Amino acid sequence: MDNNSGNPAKLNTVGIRLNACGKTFPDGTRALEPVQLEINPGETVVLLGPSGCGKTTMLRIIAGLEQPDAGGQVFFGEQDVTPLPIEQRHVGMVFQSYALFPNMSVAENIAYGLKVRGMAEVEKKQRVVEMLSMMHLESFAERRIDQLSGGQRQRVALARALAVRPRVLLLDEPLTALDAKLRESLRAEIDRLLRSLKITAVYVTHDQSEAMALGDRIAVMEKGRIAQIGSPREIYYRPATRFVADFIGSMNRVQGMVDGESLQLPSGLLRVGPRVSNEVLFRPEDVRIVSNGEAQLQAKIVSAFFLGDHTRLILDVGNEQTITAETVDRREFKPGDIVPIAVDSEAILFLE
Amino acid sequence: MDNNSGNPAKLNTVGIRLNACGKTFPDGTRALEPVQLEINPGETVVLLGPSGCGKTTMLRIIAGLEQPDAGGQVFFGEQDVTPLPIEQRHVGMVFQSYALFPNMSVAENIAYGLKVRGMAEVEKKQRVVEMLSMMHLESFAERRIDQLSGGQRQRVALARALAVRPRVLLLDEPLTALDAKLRESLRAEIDRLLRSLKITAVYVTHDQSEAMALGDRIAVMEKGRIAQIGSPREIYYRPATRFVADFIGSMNRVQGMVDGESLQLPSGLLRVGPRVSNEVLFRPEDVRIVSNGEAQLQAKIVSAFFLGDHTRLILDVGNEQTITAETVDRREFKPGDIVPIAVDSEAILFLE
Amino acid sequence: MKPTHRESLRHIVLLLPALTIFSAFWLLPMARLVSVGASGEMGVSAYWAVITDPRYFSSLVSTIVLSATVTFATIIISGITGMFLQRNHFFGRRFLLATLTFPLAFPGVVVGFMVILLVGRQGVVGSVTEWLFGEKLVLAYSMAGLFLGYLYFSIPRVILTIMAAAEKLDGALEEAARSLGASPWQVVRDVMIPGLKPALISSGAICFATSMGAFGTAFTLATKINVLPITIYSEFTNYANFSLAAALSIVLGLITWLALALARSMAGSTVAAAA
Amino acid sequence: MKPTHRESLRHIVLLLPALTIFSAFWLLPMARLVSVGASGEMGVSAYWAVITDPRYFSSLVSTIVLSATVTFATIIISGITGMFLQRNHFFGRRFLLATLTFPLAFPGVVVGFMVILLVGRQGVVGSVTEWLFGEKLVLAYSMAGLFLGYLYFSIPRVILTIMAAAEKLDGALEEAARSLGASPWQVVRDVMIPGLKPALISSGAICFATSMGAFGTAFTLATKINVLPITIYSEFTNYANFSLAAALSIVLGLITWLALALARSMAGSTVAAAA
Repeated sequence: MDNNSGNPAKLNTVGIRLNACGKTFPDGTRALEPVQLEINPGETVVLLGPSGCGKTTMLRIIAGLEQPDAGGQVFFGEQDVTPLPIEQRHVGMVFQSYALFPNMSVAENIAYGLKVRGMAEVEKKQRVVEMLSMMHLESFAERRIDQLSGGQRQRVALARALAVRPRVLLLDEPLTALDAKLRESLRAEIDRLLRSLKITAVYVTHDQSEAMALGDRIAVMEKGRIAQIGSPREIYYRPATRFVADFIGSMNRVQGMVDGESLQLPSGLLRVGPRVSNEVLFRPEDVRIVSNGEAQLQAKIVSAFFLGDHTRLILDVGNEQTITAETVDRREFKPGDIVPIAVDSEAILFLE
Repeated sequence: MDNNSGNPAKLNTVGIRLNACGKTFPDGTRALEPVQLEINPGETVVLLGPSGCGKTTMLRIIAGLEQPDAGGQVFFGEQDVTPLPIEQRHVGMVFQSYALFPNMSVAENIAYGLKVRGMAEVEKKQRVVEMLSMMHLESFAERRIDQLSGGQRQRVALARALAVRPRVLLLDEPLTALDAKLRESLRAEIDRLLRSLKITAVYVTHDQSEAMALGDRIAVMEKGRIAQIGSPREIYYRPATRFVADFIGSMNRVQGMVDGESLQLPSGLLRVGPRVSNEVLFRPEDVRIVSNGEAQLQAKIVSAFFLGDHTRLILDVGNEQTITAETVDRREFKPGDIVPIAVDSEAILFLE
Repeated sequence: MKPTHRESLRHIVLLLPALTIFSAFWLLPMARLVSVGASGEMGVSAYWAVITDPRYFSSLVSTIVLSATVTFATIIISGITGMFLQRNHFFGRRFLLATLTFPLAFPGVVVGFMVILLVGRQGVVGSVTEWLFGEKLVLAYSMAGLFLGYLYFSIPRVILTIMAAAEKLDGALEEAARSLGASPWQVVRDVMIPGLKPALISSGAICFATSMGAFGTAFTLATKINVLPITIYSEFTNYANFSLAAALSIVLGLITWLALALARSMAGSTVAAAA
Repeated sequence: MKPTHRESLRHIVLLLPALTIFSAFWLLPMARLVSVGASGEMGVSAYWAVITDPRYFSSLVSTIVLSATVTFATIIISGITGMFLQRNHFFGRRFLLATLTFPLAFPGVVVGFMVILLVGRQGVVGSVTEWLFGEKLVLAYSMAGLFLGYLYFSIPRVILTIMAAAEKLDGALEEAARSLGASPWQVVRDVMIPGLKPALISSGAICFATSMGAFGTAFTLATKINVLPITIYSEFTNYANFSLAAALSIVLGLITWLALALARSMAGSTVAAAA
């Protein structure tokens, strides 16, 4: 972090608590079931889910842009902010569309929150300089917004939101409008920022890799409910439901006859372990290509996609079941070949 | 492939040859340096590069939407098609924006090329049914275009282009407008289609994973030139220039003092092999985390990103140089920890 | 920003008085017009007279025919010109575009004046034809003069609308049609005209509405053909026949409104805003 | 589709005759107007008379003042109403919007007629005020009548333009301003008015241009104030003073054209198309 980026201690960071916050729209659609959520001071929670899962509604309730249904309460620290409109909640907000004021320069955008708060000119100028330097935007201060690239715009939006030293930072799909390479570099920048400022942040996205990279905890949402909340590793390695398992990464699903501690398939015996079931799940990267001695299954390659850093294989394991395997093996795989594979029993999941 | 998808043999597939095709725009900008390219009948060649590299111009010259500079020639098989406008070249074309006719239904869109060719009603209807079934669009025949999702639209666009049994299929970033999950499934569908129809195809994209998955050969383009042309494996494992190395996948670059067959770094000795240089390149997935005994370098973790199927580490190797490593190791890596790493000397590249 | 229910309620309470006054001033004149139309000696039959009295009926029919013809001619001329100007960049294009916007700045009276200067009794065309053929060509005071005048102020607006619409046409659609083997003429028929349809319909409707209501041009030309606005004016001013003037106004208003409403339902909501 | 150089050349050759005839018919009337302005007894000084002769000058000034006032009032009223109607969904909104488009269907003559029915000598307002205060309130034949009439046909068009523009405002901008602590009034000042600025400027310019050229309304009201189009008409018809009428037309055209051009350069190219 830069030296001039302001003392993080000055950020009056608070935790957030949602109490039975549901949202029913006037036409009767239930966008959010009454939900309970506690976010610790300084923590980054990512709301992750497909479109229409209620993640944006939840963010807007936290922001004060939507009112929860009767009975719902939003706390910032010990303060009940439910009746306060957004302009009195002292939050910072970053939008997918950047939402920069097109009639103002970069510096004026960053200063806007300070201006409406009536901050003295000298202090305001100094704060703007701080923010410009923190976001590496020094040379763009006088630019018009339409002279900036997408990545620069989003950095200005971050600077503007942080300039008022908000109690909470809310980010609504901030990287969705950017292309893949830029998305990754700005993701790293946001990560560094959130860690160094120790600000409480709520980050909405439908992109699982963004969620994994940024979240202290991820709340996976489905149809207005939180399907699972936990650290990225918990979500990935111990998904609570099939929905979570499928939404985060990809998942193979194999059915067969139970045979002792194994599953019997036309291509061999898949070792499952003492807790056995006729359907098991495992991830593509957990399929190992092994020597014939170690092989559990002899799978036939349906198709092979060379992707550079790894190769993705679609394998036929019999009974018209295909699985996906991902391997860093540099070999050239050909459709029709038989490969011996194994799956470690620790990698196997059971979900109803 | 479906049984009704038409006899592939009926496709009058030809090769394509570009002879010294350059393109200078009226304002003097050189979009394409005079280029030589031979595409075999039935082959899929992907033109890959950043925006402005000339890939779209090259496609448009093949299509007949742009004329090459004087001296340039385009051959379809043995026929010189240079003077022919697009409507006489008998190509199929698929656009990023789908370019479906909004005033026609799905079936009418697919039939359009047959209609302007004056095909008999009965034959036309039958061909449309064939194409609908090939692209799994049977139930959408009477839909209006604005009632379709992005993926369905692009399938209609493919059906429309293929309905006229073109000699050559040209695809201009067909998947760019779709979201990630859809992109991947439609990519697999296009792959299956191109393989089964054995049609000559030119596919323009800026997405390297699309290029890897679809191309028999990839032409990586830079500033109006073909920087390298070859199979995906050739391009990835033996990039001809730094530009290609950086554009396809990511690449680490390390400088140090030459010490025998190794490179000396503050964190240890990197074994390079007999052909040694003071700068070497290697890919993130080729950095192996090893036991202390095998270690070439003792690297300090700067940051660690858990991404589910793998973890990305930013490692400090001394002299203010960081490298990226990608590992499928399930361990939880913490910034500040020291990890012993090694790079196989076969994985090391030298490029000036 | 969708205001919450509470906010919306507050707004309504705040603006209710304003809305009431506004509606009153808005609707009152129109209601008055309708009632005056039925208040004369003839009562409601004043409306009937618009059709039965040959004087009024012919005025109505000739106004509609003139407006429809002008609209048709304008759409054809402006459609072709607009597409051409949008697609081709040639020397003098900027100048041509600038002069195109001039007629928009002239009121109908001045346009009528120009028509007289051009094809009136002392007009340029008259002098030239007299010198050439020994006979003056005078069009200004006939249907042809009105037609010319109406064209003059209709064409530029439609050209500019078509150009704006042509700019937004997706070029890939034309390339797709060509790649499928369509000839240039088929591209025009199957891609470009359908793409311009909303703009053509809406600017046609506006052209029709403007022509139906044009007063200054017709009045200046003092033609023998009485277009509807002139009939209304003379009933009102010269004969003080309030109820018939009102009935004619309502009929004129209804026809115009219907044309605009029809276009709006066919071409989307931009029609009214541009009217 | 950018046509290739060769195609473009072919197009030009094909359309050159059409373009020539078109330009001739287009520019001829205007050139004629300019030359007639300088051809009378007074020569070029006819243009000068527009400023030196108090009769013409006062007509010019009062037309400009009237148009500017109408524009200002229209923008204020329509801006607030348009924003309100766009943002609030209440009972009767559809009906209100439908009635709003009615005045667009009436020509200026009918609007003048309505003003007389409302605030003329036998008007509704006159009767009510006589009954209440024993004195008739008659506004129709003064500046106030013109002002009312012009407002009546200006407001609906501007409201519809503002509504279309308000619909396209990015709601996230307002939310961003509020998240930074801006009060509702600050949001209006810093986000909404700047966002509507192009629409306000362009519809203001069109309102001004329409008011400058309005003839039917003023003529029907037969006011004592001679607005410029009426002065032009009477110079031409009553006094057969062709050169002065032409000079006044050119001045009127120039002022209107300047207003439109200014707005276009400030607010983008949609102005002319909607004019």
